[in-house]
Amino acid sequence: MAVGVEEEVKSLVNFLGLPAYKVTTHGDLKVPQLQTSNGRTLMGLATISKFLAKSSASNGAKLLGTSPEEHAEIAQWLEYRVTVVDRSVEKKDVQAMLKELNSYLLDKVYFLGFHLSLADLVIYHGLHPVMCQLNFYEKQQYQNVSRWFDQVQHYPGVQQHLPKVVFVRNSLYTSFDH
Amino acid sequence: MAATVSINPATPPIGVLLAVEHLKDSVPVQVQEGKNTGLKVNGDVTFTTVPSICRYLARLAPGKQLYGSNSLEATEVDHWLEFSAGRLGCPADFGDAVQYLNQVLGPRTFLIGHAATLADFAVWGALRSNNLWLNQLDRGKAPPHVTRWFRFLEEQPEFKAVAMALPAKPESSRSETRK
Amino acid sequence: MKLLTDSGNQHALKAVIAANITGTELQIEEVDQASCSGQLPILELPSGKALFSANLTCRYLLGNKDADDFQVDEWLEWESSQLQPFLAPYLVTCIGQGKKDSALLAAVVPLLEHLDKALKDRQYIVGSSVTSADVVVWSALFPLYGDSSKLADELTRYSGIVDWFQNLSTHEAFKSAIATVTKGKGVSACKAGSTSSELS
Amino acid sequence: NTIQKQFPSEPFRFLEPSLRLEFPEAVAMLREAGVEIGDEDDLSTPDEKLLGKLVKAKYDTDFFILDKFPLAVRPFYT
Amino acid sequence: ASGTAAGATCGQAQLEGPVRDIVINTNPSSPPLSLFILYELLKQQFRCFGSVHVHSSVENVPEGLCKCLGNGIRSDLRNRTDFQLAITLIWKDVKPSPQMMMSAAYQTPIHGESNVARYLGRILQPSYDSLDPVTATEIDTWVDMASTQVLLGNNKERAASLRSLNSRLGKHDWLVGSGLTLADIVMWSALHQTGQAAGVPANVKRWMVACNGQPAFQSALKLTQS
Repeated sequence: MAVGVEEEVKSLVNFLGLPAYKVTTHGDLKVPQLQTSNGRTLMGLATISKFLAKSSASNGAKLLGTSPEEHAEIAQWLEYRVTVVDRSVEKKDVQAMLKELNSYLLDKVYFLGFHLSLADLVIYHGLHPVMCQLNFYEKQQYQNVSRWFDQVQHYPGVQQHLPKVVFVRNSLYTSFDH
Repeated sequence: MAATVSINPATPPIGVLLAVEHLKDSVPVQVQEGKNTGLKVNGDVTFTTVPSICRYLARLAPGKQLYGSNSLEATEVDHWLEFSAGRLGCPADFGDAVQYLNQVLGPRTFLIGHAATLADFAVWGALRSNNLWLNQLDRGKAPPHVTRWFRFLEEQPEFKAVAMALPAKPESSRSETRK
Repeated sequence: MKLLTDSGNQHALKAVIAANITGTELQIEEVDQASCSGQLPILELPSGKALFSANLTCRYLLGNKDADDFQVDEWLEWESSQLQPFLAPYLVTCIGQGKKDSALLAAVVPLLEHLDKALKDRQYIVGSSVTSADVVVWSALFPLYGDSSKLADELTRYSGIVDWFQNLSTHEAFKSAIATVTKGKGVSACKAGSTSSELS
Repeated sequence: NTIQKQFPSEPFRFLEPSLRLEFPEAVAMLREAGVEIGDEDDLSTPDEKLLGKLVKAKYDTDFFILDKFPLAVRPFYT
Repeated sequence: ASGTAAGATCGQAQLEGPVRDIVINTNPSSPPLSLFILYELLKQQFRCFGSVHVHSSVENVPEGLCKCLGNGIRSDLRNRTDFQLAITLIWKDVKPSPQMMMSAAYQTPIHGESNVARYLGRILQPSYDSLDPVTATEIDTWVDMASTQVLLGNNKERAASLRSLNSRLGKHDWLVGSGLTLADIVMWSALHQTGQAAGVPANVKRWMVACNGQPAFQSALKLTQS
C-alpha cells in the first residue's frame, strides 16, 4: 500500500510551500525516509508529515492544531493511517475501516471537526486508492467518508498529482436496493 | 460610491449581513441602522427583501461566485433563496423543511458546489433567527447533517464576524451539547 | 479523566504510567471490548472527545514532561506500525497459547535487534530522561520481559533491552502501573488479555 | 432497440408514452456522473445499472427504452 | 470534465452536442403557464424538442395538456440528438409544483414555477442574468412577488401585489425596462393561474392586453381558455 509514498511526501512539501527534500523508501515495508537540511534522517510517514508541517511557517501551525488535545488527535489519525489504512488490504478489513470512519465523520466536515488539519491530508492520500475502487453504491453507503473525501480533494492545493475521484451529490440508491 | 444597506437591528437580515461581510473587499457596502431593511440603488429602485439585496450584491462581484458558477448552480441558489424565505419560515412546514434539508445535505458540505454561496448564507440566516431551530439544536434533536452543516458554517470567518453583531441566542442554546 | 479498558490490557500500561509520572488523576473503568466501537484502551477527554490510540494517550497525558522531539515520534510510529504487527501475533501464539512457532519469533528478532542497538550504553531511548518512547516500547515488551525470573534465552541476549527494561521497572510510576493494570497478577494477567483482544 | 427494465421494490413507476433515450444521451449522462466511456463503447453491466439509477433520479421511471445504438456496438439489431 | 459543466448551458455555441434534456415535473391541476411562453421563445433561438408524458402517479390528464408542447420539428431532423434542447414535460403528482431536473448526479431538484422560469430565462439569449445588476435584480424581485405573493399568497397579499403592479404600470409599459422581460411572463402566468386575470385594475389590464398580443403568449393563452 505504500506505493507512491514518495509522491505523497512531495505533494505535502508543495502544499506547505517548502523547498524540496530528498525522500527514499526503506526495507520491505517501504517505510519512507527523509533527509533534513541538517543531515538528519527521519523515518516513517507520520513522523515525516508532522516534521514537514512543523517546518512550514505559513501553513503548519493551522494544520497541527492549536491545543494539546488537537495535537494528540491529529497524531492519532497519522498513526491510524500507518497502522490501519495502510494495512487494510483485504476487502473485509477495508469495509470495517470505511464503516468506522463513516460513523466518525457523520458530524464532521474534517477529521478534527470544522477545519482542515494534517490528519485530513495524510488520510486523504492513504484512502485515495480505496476510494478509486468503490462503485457508486458503495460511495453512497459510506456517504460521510465520500463527502469528507470530496471536500478535501477540492480544498485548494490538496489534490496535486492524484486523479480526482468522482462522487455524485444525490442519493441514487434507496435502502431497498442491493 | 459605496452602497448603503439599512437594517433594523431588532430583526437583522442575517443573509444580507453575511453577503456584505463576504464581499467587503470587492464591494464597499455601508450598513446603517434604520426602521426597515433596504438597499437604495437609485431614485427609483430600492430593494427591500433579503433575496433581492443578496442577489444584487452578488451580481456586483460575479468573480466571487456567490451565485454559483453556471446557470444551473445560479438557479439552485434561487431555489434555496426561495426556500429560506418560504417553507423554512413557515412554522407549519418547519419540521418537513428541516428533514428535506437534512436529506439534501447528506452528501454535501455546502448546499451548492464546494464553497459557500448565497444559498448557504440565506438558509443559515433563516435558521439562526428561528427559535424552533435553535431549540432543536440545543436539545440535540436536530437532524445530523443539518447540524453538521450549521455548526461548520458557524466556524467560518464571515459567520463569526456576523454572529458577533447579532442579538445573543437564547441563553440555553449557547452551551454546546456534546454527546 | 476516564480511561476505558479491558482486563489485563498491556496497552493500558502506556496511559497509566504516563498518568503516574505526571500525577494525573485517571479513573479506570473496565469495559468489555465487544461493547466498544474502538480498540481499547480509550481515553475520554475533558472536551467529550476521545483518544483511541494508546500511544497518543500516553503522549497527551505526559504533556510537558515529554520531549517534543522527532526521535520520539519515530519510536512511537515504529512501535505501532513495525513492532506491533509482528509482536502481537507472537505474543498471542507463543506467549498466550504457549506454542512454539519459530517463524513468528524470527519476525520479531530484527525488531528486537534494532531496539537493542539503539539502547547500547543508554539509559533511555531518547535523551536523558523518560519519554513516551520509553513508556510505549516498555509497555509493548512487558509481556515478554515483565517476568525477569523466566526470561527465555532468545530474549536475554539483548542485554541493552534487558538492562533498560529492568531499570525502568524500578521506577515507581511503572511499578504501580503494573499493579493497577494487572491487579497485582503481573505478566500472567496480560496472557489472558492478549489472547482475547489481539485476536479480535 | 433494447428495453431496459429495472427491478424496484416499490410500486412500479413509469411514463406514458414511455421514455425513449438515445444512446449518445445515455453516454452523456454516464459521463456526467464521471464514468469514462467512448462514443462507440458498449455499456457494461455496472454502467447499465448506474444509468438506470440516473434515469430514475432524473425522470422517476423504472422503465425506459434505449434507442439508436451505434452500429459498432449492436450490429445484430439493425 | 467535471459534471457541473453540463449545467453551463448558456448560449447557442454551448448547446451543441448531445441533447440537453430539461425535465419538468408538474401537477396537471395547475399548469405553469410561464413555461409554455418561455418554450415558444426558446424555439425561436434553438432547435427544441418538446415531449409530454404522463407519470404513473396521476390519472385522467386532459388531452389538451398531453399535447401542449409543439415540437416545431423540422422534417430534416429525425433523432433527438439532432436537437439542441429538449424539454420533457411530465404531468405528475408533485408538491411543490413544478420541479425541474437537469443533472441527476449533481443538482438538487429545482422547486417552483418562478425558479424553473429563471433557469429557462438564463438559457434564452441574452440571459436576463447577464443584464446589468439592477435590471436583473428588479426582474427577480417581480418574479419573487409573482411566486410568493400572488401564486402562494393569501388574498391580502394578492391585493397588495395588484396595487404595486398597478402603480408601476401607471408609469411604465412593462414591469422592468422598456420591453417584455421574464418578470412580465411570470407575473402574467401567476395572475392567470390564480383566477385574477379578469378583475384587474386599469393599468394592469392595459399591460395584460399588451402581453396577450405577444405571439409567444398564444399557446399559453389557449390553455387558459380550455
